[in-house]
Amino acid sequence: MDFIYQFISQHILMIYILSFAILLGMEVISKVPTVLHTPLMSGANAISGVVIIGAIILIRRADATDYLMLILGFLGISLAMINVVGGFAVTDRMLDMFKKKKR
Amino acid sequence: MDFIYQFISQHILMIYILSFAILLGMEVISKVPTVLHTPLMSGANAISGVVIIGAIILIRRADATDYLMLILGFLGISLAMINVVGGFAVTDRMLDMFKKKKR
Amino acid sequence: MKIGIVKEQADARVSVVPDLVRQLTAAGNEFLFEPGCGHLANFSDQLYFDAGATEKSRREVLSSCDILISIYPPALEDMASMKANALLISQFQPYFSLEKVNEVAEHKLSAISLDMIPRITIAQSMDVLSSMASIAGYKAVLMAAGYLPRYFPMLTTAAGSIPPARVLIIGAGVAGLQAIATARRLGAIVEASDTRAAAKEEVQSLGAKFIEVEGAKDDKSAGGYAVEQTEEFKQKQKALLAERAAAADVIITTAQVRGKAAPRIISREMVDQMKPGSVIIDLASSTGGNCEMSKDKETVIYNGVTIIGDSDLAATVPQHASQLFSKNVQNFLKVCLKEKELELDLNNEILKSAVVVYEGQVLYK
Amino acid sequence: MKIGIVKEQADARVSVVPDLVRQLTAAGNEFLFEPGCGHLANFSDQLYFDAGATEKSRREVLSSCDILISIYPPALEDMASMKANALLISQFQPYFSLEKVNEVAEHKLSAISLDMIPRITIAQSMDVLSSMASIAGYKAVLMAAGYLPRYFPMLTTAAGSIPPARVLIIGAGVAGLQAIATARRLGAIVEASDTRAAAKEEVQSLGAKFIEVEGAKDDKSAGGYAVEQTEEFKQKQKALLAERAAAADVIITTAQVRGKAAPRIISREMVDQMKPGSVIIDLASSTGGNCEMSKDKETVIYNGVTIIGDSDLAATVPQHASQLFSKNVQNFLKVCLKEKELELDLNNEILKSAVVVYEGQVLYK
Amino acid sequence: MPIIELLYLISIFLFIIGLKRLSHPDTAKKGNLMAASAMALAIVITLFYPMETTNNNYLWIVAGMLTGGSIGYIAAKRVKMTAMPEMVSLFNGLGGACSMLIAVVEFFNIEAGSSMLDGQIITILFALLVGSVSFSGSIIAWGKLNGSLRDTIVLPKPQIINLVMLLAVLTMGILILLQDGPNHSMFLILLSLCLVYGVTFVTPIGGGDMPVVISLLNSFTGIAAAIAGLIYGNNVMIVGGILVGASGTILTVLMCKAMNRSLFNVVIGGFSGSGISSGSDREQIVKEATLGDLAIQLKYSGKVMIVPGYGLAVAQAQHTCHELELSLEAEGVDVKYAIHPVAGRMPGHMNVLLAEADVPYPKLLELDDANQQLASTDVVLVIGANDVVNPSAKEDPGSPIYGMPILEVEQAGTVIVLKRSMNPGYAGIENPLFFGERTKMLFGDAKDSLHKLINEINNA
Amino acid sequence: MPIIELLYLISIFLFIIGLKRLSHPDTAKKGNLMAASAMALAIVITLFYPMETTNNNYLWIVAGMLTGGSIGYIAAKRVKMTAMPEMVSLFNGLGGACSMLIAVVEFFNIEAGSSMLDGQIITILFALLVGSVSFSGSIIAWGKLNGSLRDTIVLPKPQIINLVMLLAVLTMGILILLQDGPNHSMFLILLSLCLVYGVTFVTPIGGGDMPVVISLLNSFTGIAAAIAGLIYGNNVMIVGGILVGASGTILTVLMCKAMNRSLFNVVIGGFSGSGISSGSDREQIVKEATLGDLAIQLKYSGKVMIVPGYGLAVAQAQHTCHELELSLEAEGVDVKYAIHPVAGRMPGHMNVLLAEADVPYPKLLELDDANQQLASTDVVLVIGANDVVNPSAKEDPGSPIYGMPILEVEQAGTVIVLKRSMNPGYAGIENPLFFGERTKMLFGDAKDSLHKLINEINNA
Ligand SMILES: NC(=O)c1ccc[n+]([C@@H]2O[C@H](COP(=O)([O-])OP(=O)(O)OC[C@H]3O[C@@H](n4cnc5c(N)ncnc54)[C@H](OP(=O)(O)O)[C@@H]3O)[C@@H](O)[C@H]2O)c1
Ligand SMILES: NC(=O)c1ccc[n+]([C@@H]2O[C@H](COP(=O)([O-])OP(=O)(O)OC[C@H]3O[C@@H](n4cnc5c(N)ncnc54)[C@H](OP(=O)(O)O)[C@@H]3O)[C@@H](O)[C@H]2O)c1
Ligand SMILES: NC(=O)c1ccc[n+]([C@@H]2O[C@H](COP(=O)([O-])OP(=O)(O)OC[C@H]3O[C@@H](n4cnc5c(N)ncnc54)[C@H](O)[C@@H]3O)[C@@H](O)[C@H]2O)c1
Ligand SMILES: NC(=O)c1ccc[n+]([C@@H]2O[C@H](COP(=O)([O-])OP(=O)(O)OC[C@H]3O[C@@H](n4cnc5c(N)ncnc54)[C@H](O)[C@@H]3O)[C@@H](O)[C@H]2O)c1
Repeated sequence: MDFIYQFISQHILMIYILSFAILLGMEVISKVPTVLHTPLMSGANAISGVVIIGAIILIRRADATDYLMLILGFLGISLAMINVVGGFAVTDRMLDMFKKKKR
Repeated sequence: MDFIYQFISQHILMIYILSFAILLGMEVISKVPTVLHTPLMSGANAISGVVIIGAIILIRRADATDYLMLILGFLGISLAMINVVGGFAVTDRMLDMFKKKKR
Repeated sequence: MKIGIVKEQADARVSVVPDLVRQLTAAGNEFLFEPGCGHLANFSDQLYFDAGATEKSRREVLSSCDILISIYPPALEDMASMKANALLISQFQPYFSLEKVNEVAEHKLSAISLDMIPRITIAQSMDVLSSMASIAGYKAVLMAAGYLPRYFPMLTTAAGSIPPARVLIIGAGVAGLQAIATARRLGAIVEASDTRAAAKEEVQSLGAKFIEVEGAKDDKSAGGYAVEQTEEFKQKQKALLAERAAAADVIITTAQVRGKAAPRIISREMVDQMKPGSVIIDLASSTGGNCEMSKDKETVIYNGVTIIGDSDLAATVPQHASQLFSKNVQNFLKVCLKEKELELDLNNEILKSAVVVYEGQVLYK
Repeated sequence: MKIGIVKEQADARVSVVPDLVRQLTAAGNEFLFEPGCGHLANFSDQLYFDAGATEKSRREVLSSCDILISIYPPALEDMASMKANALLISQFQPYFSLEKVNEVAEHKLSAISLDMIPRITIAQSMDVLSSMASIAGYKAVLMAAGYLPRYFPMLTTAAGSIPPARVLIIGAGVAGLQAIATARRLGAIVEASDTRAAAKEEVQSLGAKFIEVEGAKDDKSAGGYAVEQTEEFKQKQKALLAERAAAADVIITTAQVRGKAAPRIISREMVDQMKPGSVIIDLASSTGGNCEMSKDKETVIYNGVTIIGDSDLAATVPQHASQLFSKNVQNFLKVCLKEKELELDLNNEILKSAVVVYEGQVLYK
Repeated sequence: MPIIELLYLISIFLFIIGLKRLSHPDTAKKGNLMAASAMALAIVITLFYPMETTNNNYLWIVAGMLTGGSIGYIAAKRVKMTAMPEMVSLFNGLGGACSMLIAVVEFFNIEAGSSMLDGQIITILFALLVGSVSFSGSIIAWGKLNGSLRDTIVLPKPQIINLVMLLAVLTMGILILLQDGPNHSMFLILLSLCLVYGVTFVTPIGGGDMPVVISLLNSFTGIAAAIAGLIYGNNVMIVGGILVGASGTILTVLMCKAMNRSLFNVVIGGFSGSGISSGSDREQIVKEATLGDLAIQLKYSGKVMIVPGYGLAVAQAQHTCHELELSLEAEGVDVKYAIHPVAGRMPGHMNVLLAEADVPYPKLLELDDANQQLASTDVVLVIGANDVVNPSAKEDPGSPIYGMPILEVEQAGTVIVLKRSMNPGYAGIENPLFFGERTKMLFGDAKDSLHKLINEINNA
Repeated sequence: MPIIELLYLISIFLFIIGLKRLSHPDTAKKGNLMAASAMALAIVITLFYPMETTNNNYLWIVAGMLTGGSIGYIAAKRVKMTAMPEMVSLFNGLGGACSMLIAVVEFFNIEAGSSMLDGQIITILFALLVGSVSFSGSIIAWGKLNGSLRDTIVLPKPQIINLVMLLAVLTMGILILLQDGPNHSMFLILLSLCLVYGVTFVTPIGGGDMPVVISLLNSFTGIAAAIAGLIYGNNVMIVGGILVGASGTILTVLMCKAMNRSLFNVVIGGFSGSGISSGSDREQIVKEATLGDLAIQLKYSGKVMIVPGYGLAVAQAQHTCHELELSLEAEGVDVKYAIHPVAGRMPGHMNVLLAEADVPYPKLLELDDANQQLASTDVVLVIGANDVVNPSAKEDPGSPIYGMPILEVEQAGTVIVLKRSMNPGYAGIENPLFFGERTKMLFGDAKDSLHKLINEINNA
């Protein structure tokens, strides 16, 4: 109990931020038309590749000789980067069908 | 410069919160129909009476004998309370015109 | 006042229907009618009795009434038997022929010509020209559809497709507009031509196409009526219309220029180019016709094209035509019949134009 | 094959138009026509020549052709001059009278009755009943509007308001539906009555009101046709319709029961209740009429009501009627004329019903 | 006090959702209630959470709340519908005043000799600035709206005055910060300067622009509350205030847009004309309607009468008109058509059009019936008609159409006229209806306008 | 590092606006670009901001980025349109894997003997759980979609298995926390359990529900990223991850709604049928269209052909249909009508209706013309027609309508059929068109459906 209590007091601002981020995340896409579900999912998926930041931090912090760490970090960056680049690129392709016609 | 620098580092989470609150505030009302402008303004005005919280804190903290403070606090509470109660009540009246008809 | 009506001599309409009779007798007037005057328009004598009218022989009606209301002016012998200074309310068309007007003057009678009421907004409820022309336009289309050996509407059927009929309307006045509306209702493709500047918008406001001929003269002072056009314009119009006429299944012409013979717009060569079976209805035939070959009150078949000259189509819808005419009269009487006294204020804008003979004196100029 | 047409004896239509002639001659058939056969429908002899037909005298056409196509069956003397086993394609209406069919058999000819083609989706393009009834329905409304002394559409004018005409349609088959559509186009308020269950939705699909009489018999096995109704139903229908008829300006009746006399639906008492000037058009008059007072091919005026009995209104739109009829024939010939050989496969669903006499033997039952 | 903060968070959520709901007509009432509960929750939390000092002074608090609450409630209930905007302005000013008071008190609480270059003190000064400008500005706006202040007070070169005032305020603020300790007299001078600034800020702005200004001042009050929140490190104040600040700003921009003005024009331009163009010298004012307003007005009315005229025909808008009728009926509105006998350019012109669009006959009323029903009609929609609704036919014996019976649309609650311009109709005469008190014009091609209206109705 | 944090804030703003724009067709492409730039910004910041340790290992980073970036780019460019969903699923799995990796590394970084009951460690375990479930689950979904895994693998009692797995995972996690220091073998067991849990979670769910599951897993990945962000106290990871988590959840719910399923049914119910009802034993599947999809498909197509039938007449939808035509034309779509000779119930039935609605004659195509143009048509809208578009007239010699010429709508890109039910038409026979690959049904009264469609088009 006390643990939780303390945790909350320490991170109260973070909790605010998280709550607001959740609200914003929900609010911002609440009116998406059905046909955009897949592209939106794909775009959101690319954004979730933001975990790459973690992998970068991990590597930057790692010992230059700690090869296990470096390899794992390299792997992490590669995986996340596939997610990011592939995700945005695939979304872009999906969205080609919404190109405005000349009127 | 240094002052600002420090201020920002200290309050970075608060800045996040404020930014998000601004985004939310804008996002949430971005599609209001013209005819609701006045009631919405009125409702928002009532919410701005949240400053009453400050007046309450002020009084609660005040010395029980510091009559100047108490009177000023009393004044603050009264004014803010007019804003709050009057604001919500007037908004409610304005919104009466949107009562759904029986279909 | 003694107000009377007699049987029209060559018309199925009646100038006053029982509704108006009821109003007039209620106001204290005496109303006389010749028996059978409303029969052709489906108003029985009984209805007139019920409305408070008195049945009289034709002679008696004529000789005793102060006001005689009719669709067309009475014949010479009828006028002869009338009281001096009696008032005739009818359509004298003085701009077309002064003969009748002079006859009235000779018999020392007064005459109000309903067709002379100005075409202004306030007088619209008395405007017999409008109400009759409207019927004529409607009926012209029905008649054309009746004569045409083809369908009007487009039909896509298992036995092949029928294209919509093409209808060309010349003159988009009251009759022309009503014809446009009716033809469009029946599914035809409608085009119209007119010289007045306002006509274009009016035609389009009914969903039809306007055939634009440049250089039309438009005279604001003509009180809404068209004016005669230059020779150059006529040539241009002819060339353009020849093309449209060749494509048309039905042509309805209504073009009139007040006080002049109707403009000749459809020439023999144009008709030569038309498809056999096509139909032309010339509503301007009584003033000479818009079509070279049309004969007034006759149906001519030329080269497979049926050409009907009839300016009196309103008479073929006698019941409603009478009702509308009578209502126009009723509205008009509001101007000159206060309770049961006649008040012909010749300064009144409407009466100024409408009273064409006053106690034997021709006022029309 | 020698295929021929002669002038119809009492009809403005022609059974084969030049378009079809062109197709038949191109396929190697010889086509003979009596001069003037298409004149009344606006198809000149020249058009037939241009399409590859040969002009022959009536006698010659009759005596030399293998197939004779006509709107109505040829007269006795015409049949007499024909080749043995020649094929007549026409409308024999055997369900109504077997007389003609027997004559054909006596002359040892074959006969195909186009009106016996089953009313199935696949045969719709050959269905002369539909294409002709459709014209009749359209024309009936135009005719009614022509006779009515009143306007069809509603008009709010400065000279008073005209209420929309009320049109009552009895029998919402092909003709009835087309009549509904046309009357609605002209702005009338339309009500319709029928006994088939599907009719309600069909009537409403044209924006008209359906008068529902409960207890109608509907026989799915009748191939879409109506069946005779019980006495109780007839009484109910009568009561309801009497009310609607009294309010109507126009009644158009199209009710038929195949193989039976047309049902009597509009009685004298009903007509007595109608407003003078109203119009009844009885499209079922040839089979006895739906109206008690209607006379086939005659116009009767009863008590101010005009009653027109005419089952052949399609003939009054001869050009398009001929065109559609001919197209029906063309589609039908696809079934039995392969290139230039006749192939009457009596197992074919369509031919099974349509061939009523085969080489002198009556197949119709 | 995590529990407090979490409760505050709930209150903030309620504020946000309340605001969101306030921006849609169907949910607005509930949204208002929600925001009110959020406020109640925040107040209750603040009243009772444990604090270092124990002398809670609840008596004073309750007294203040009762006083303020009852005044506010009674004022809100009593105010006339038409006077609501000024009431809102007044309320808003009081909110600002409270922020101002807090700033004053907190400044006077600063211990002598404290360092002035401090975040807390800057915050206090900001609270003072924003709160007092909002206060005095709102009071001026209130006065202008209720007529106790003349609208036409014209300050010479208002932009320059405002610039000077702003500079003075800032300079004074910086001066205070540069002192060695809290300088009370300088502070009071600053206070006065701020109050004056509020006055000079609002005074030059015209009456027609007042709603925009109130909205702007409202967002100031929100910001002031947030700044006051910073003084106490109170999250609900901060976030609640910022919410109002942000949404108030957006709302202000939206309002400007709706009036076809830019915020810049309103505030800096500060011209004293109104946003509404006045017609002729006879003081005739044409009010232009906005689509959103019309849509909601139509949607929420009980009975609508459509008066079609020649313009309907010209625009070929019959189908669109029928569409509107159906949309409204789907909303439960009773829609009728009033057909004038001479509407259009041929007898029965309107009948032809409306029949084509399949408008059922019983919906068409003739002149007399229509005139009888007009008094009980909420909204009249005049679509391209002009002469047939010209009241001078009734009122002005000199008019060329005097005596012609017309559709007496002015009897209805609101008249909306759809036409392209102020051009006269067939008879060529001016139509006083267009300047009527209850008339609003929607300029543009009728078909176009109707289309937009339908769209708006379906979205609203 | 306030400047870093502010830059991160900008990146977050870009993410938010990007997401917002992604949810509207007109702005989606730009939104995607915006989100991508946000990501680039975040990466650049992270790469270069000063850190305590100086061995930046940039070589490794660049190598990783180049490898991953090129693989991702090539995969995205090469993938077929139809295989995109599975590609997204794969990508998503890799993102999850990265979180998982981070968790593993950070756990192994914990110094022996540290207290385990610590926020940081709990966070690591959570990151492991969510990341690995998302990873293995996505891989399964990918396999199912690309067909390498059979869809019909049925686990016995999947709910119970999942419950057991969840309990096992939680127990293991708690056990780890109760140790005196980081227990690596227990951690690896936990990792395996989590991976297996991902498998058992997705396996029982049917192929038709895969899009929903991918969306759900996507929101997991977002949450995993956010948790990983907590480990490093990195705000852009936290907020970016949470944004995806929140919007992904909402999106999942919306997708379920669009398919008329509940999320509960999809996940817990886990039945292996598909969300799409299969018709008869002949494996005929009727695809129901959603309004939103149709609206956008229509709006963004170049050429639309409307095929009216008896149903249009029954619904009296001619005016509404014309309205749709106008709405589409306003969007620049070329709209035509294909009129079949026997459509309706009387000769010329469609002509009467469309003339009433004022559809111009040149827009009406006859059978032959229409059939020629259908191949170049993007979308065919069949409104209440049935027999006249029944391909068995062409293909099935046994059909009673064999030989009748029909409108060959299957040639077009997409066929949308508006009718109330699967009932046959006049001829009483089944219509294979309705089961066609490119056919979608929109059930309901035609007028109603058209109304909704117009509304959707005007809003989309
Ligand atoms: N019914 C008949 O038989 C007949 C025959 C002849 C004359 N008249 C006369 O015509 C008049 C009829 O009265 P009314 O009220 O129907 O018509 P009106 O007085 O002529 O007014 C029509 C109005 O419609 C507006 N308008 C035109 N096109 C428009 C468009 N596309 N979109 C929106 N508005 C449009 C015009 O204003 P903007 O230009 O500003 O848009 C005009 O003021 C009467 O004066 C009557 O006497 C009637
Ligand atoms: N044209 C003629 O002269 C004529 C005459 C007689 C017969 N026919 C025959 O009629 C048929 C015409 O083909 P068709 O394709 O036009 O019609 P159809 O084959 O009869 O199909 C009409 C379809 O419309 C649907 N529908 C009915 N009401 C609806 C509503 N309110 N909203 C939405 N959909 C509705 C029905 O399905 P749901 O019930 O599922 O909604 C039905 O499947 C042909 O078989 C033809 O032979 C034609
Ligand atoms: N009270 C009113 O406000 C009122 C009522 C009815 C009619 N009007 C107006 O009165 C005017 C006359 O209407 P009308 O029907 O009696 O006209 P009309 O019978 O005199 O002529 C019929 C039409 O033919 C046209 N025409 C003449 N010469 C032509 C030519 N060479 N080529 C083509 N067209 C030609 C005329 O412009 C007119 O439109 C119209 O402007 C009408 O709008 C006004
Ligand atoms: N090939 C096809 O698919 C096709 C083509 C055309 C018509 N049809 C169908 O054929 C059927 C007959 O059409 P038709 O026009 O030749 O019919 P018809 O001429 O035989 O009869 C006309 C109408 O009168 C109705 N009727 C009969 N007795 C009645 C009574 N007592 N009261 C009221 N109404 C009565 C009938 O139901 C019918 O609708 C219809 O169902 C029609 O839809 C099918």
